[in-house]
Amino acid sequence: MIIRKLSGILSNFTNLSRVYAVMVIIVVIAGIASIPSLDYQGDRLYPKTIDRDSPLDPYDRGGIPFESTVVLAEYPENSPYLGYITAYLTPLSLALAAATPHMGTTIVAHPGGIIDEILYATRGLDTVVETTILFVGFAVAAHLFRRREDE
Amino acid sequence: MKRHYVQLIAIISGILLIVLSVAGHQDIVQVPVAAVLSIVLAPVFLISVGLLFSAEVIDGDIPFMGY
Amino acid sequence: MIEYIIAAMFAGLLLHGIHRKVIARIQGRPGPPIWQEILHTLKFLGKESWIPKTASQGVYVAVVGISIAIWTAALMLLITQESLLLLFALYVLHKIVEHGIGLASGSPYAKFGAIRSVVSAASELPLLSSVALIYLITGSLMLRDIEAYQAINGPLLIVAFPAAVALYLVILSKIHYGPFSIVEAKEIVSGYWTEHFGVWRGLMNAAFGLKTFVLLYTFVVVFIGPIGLPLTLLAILILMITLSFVCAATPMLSPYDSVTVQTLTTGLIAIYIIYLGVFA
Amino acid sequence: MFDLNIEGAELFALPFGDIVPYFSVYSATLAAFVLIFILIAAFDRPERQLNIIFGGDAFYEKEIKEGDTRFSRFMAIACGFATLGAVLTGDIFNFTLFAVLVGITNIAIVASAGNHHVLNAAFQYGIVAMIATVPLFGAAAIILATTGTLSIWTLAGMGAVPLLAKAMLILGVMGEGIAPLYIGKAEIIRAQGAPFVLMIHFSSLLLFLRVTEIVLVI
Repeated sequence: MIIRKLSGILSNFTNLSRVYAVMVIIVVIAGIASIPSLDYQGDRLYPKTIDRDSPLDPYDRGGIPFESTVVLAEYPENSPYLGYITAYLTPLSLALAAATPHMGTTIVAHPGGIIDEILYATRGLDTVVETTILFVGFAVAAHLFRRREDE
Repeated sequence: MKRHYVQLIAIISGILLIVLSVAGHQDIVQVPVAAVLSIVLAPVFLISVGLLFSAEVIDGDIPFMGY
Repeated sequence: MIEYIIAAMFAGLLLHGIHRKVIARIQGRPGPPIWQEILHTLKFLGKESWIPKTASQGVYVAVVGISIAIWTAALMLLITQESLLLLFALYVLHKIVEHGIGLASGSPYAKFGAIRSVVSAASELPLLSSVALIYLITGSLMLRDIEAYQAINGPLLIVAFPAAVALYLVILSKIHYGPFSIVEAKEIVSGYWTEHFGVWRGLMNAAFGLKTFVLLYTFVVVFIGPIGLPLTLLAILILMITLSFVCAATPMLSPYDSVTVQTLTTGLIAIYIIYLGVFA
Repeated sequence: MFDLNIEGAELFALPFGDIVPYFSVYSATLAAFVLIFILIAAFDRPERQLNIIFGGDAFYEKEIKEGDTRFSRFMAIACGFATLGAVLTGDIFNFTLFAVLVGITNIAIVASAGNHHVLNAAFQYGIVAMIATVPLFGAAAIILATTGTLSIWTLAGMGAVPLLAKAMLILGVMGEGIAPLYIGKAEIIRAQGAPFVLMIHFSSLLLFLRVTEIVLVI
């Protein structure tokens, strides 16, 4: 009987990932068939133009340092300092940026460089959760390692 | 747990439940508010009444741990 | 409010009693009197009670309170005519009560009941598809809107027949002695509530009576519509008797088969919903 | 404020930049339950599991190491807070992150179990949870690409989200919580320590309830 057979497969947990993979494959195949009906809406959230000549190359969102710049957010009323953080450079990083066009990442990474506003200011909760996931991962690994030492 | 303590909880939550019910019907308290409060109070009331019932058997304190 | 809670509890326990009586009559036994479950509950309330030493005290007591709170909340939802989705959520949270009862005591029998209850986690899925279908048809999940819809367009039972079947299956899987009640099968003593005795058992009994009443009431309100209290109660009684017939006539399925049956039903209804959403 | 006829009235919203967690009647009820269970996991002592030796009338009590309990308790509380976040958040990407956090803490709860069978099941579960991140984040990406936003507030009632994204979101949560793929979870629950292993199933059910709401709303 088909029910008996199905429950036989489902009741063995070594088949778990296989069963799940089959479900993912079904959805993905159906999804690929439906892709032509989807249209891309890139204009709403966090648009970005990349200026390849800027010394802050991939991170440059434009704007004048110590002034503000135009950054789009879903709820601008919740982020009153929108645009100020991205345009923030200390005098040292300003000098670095003016001196060389090859230090983009370095300038961004050092204190007083650009903070990616979209990630840290308007979507701060995301970064908190992401780091928490990492920490939990480390905690589990550490616990398992120490447990082996105990025995 | 002392018996008069349970008795007190039962009486207070019982009275509160009845008051809430009356107030809900008379529109003194809004019905959703009365409903939420009764949801919180109902288990307290029922468990304490149940414990009182069972305390009759062994009169005195209500034992909470055993074997 | 409290008067509704108490009345619904007694009504539900009476329904349990009728359930047992009908099953017994179908199987050619005299059966217990229909108020047996009420007497049962009152008797349990008067028994000496404590908490087993191996138990996790907090969970052991809290699940009793939570099960009462969940079904009181469900009753209140019906009274205030709130969202059907929330009722679905409470129903799913009832699963937690089952696990909680089973896992709290440390007894292997109760633990088996709890594991079976996890295994049958799929039994909520038909309810999910039923809720989705109702939303697709009425465009709202608030009970008041569903009633208004039925006042204009007639009972949902006809339009949303698969949803009704799904909810019927859900109620069937929660009723005692049914084909899907693997969590309290007799080979694991009393299943998940083996170790809850005395007051705890009595109160769980009362909460489950409330649960039966609320589920049946929901079925009538959602699929037949507002027909007045006496007729609603009659409909509930008829529904309960049909359930008893099913329970009396079917054997209990083996745990995994019962889950497969429920999952397949859900799958069929989901396909119907997708068909309805895409092509109609 | 969005007032859809799905989950009851809006009660309260908490603006965190672009992520706006909100309490409706529905999510507030779920959040209250999560809080109760976090309290239970934080303060309750674990059960002491009894093993019966079948064929005789002997039974023995399994011993629990203090250190293992501490780790499980910590992870159960973390799992509770992750669930709370997933229940309350008003942003799809944020929700997927919380779902992943729930998945990883679930494995962490049973990581200290000594039973081979339980650990094998947890291993399988971990693999599925890893695969599940693909449809989960894929759904968020598709939603952002096709609608230009991730906020549930903006998406609510628009009906702009394609069916594919919804299906992938449900599939992803199914993988993280293993809600209907019952067997993995059931074997994991054989591990001892009532309030902690209870949290595993609790979190996955709540994730499932929440994703139901999201899929109906957007």
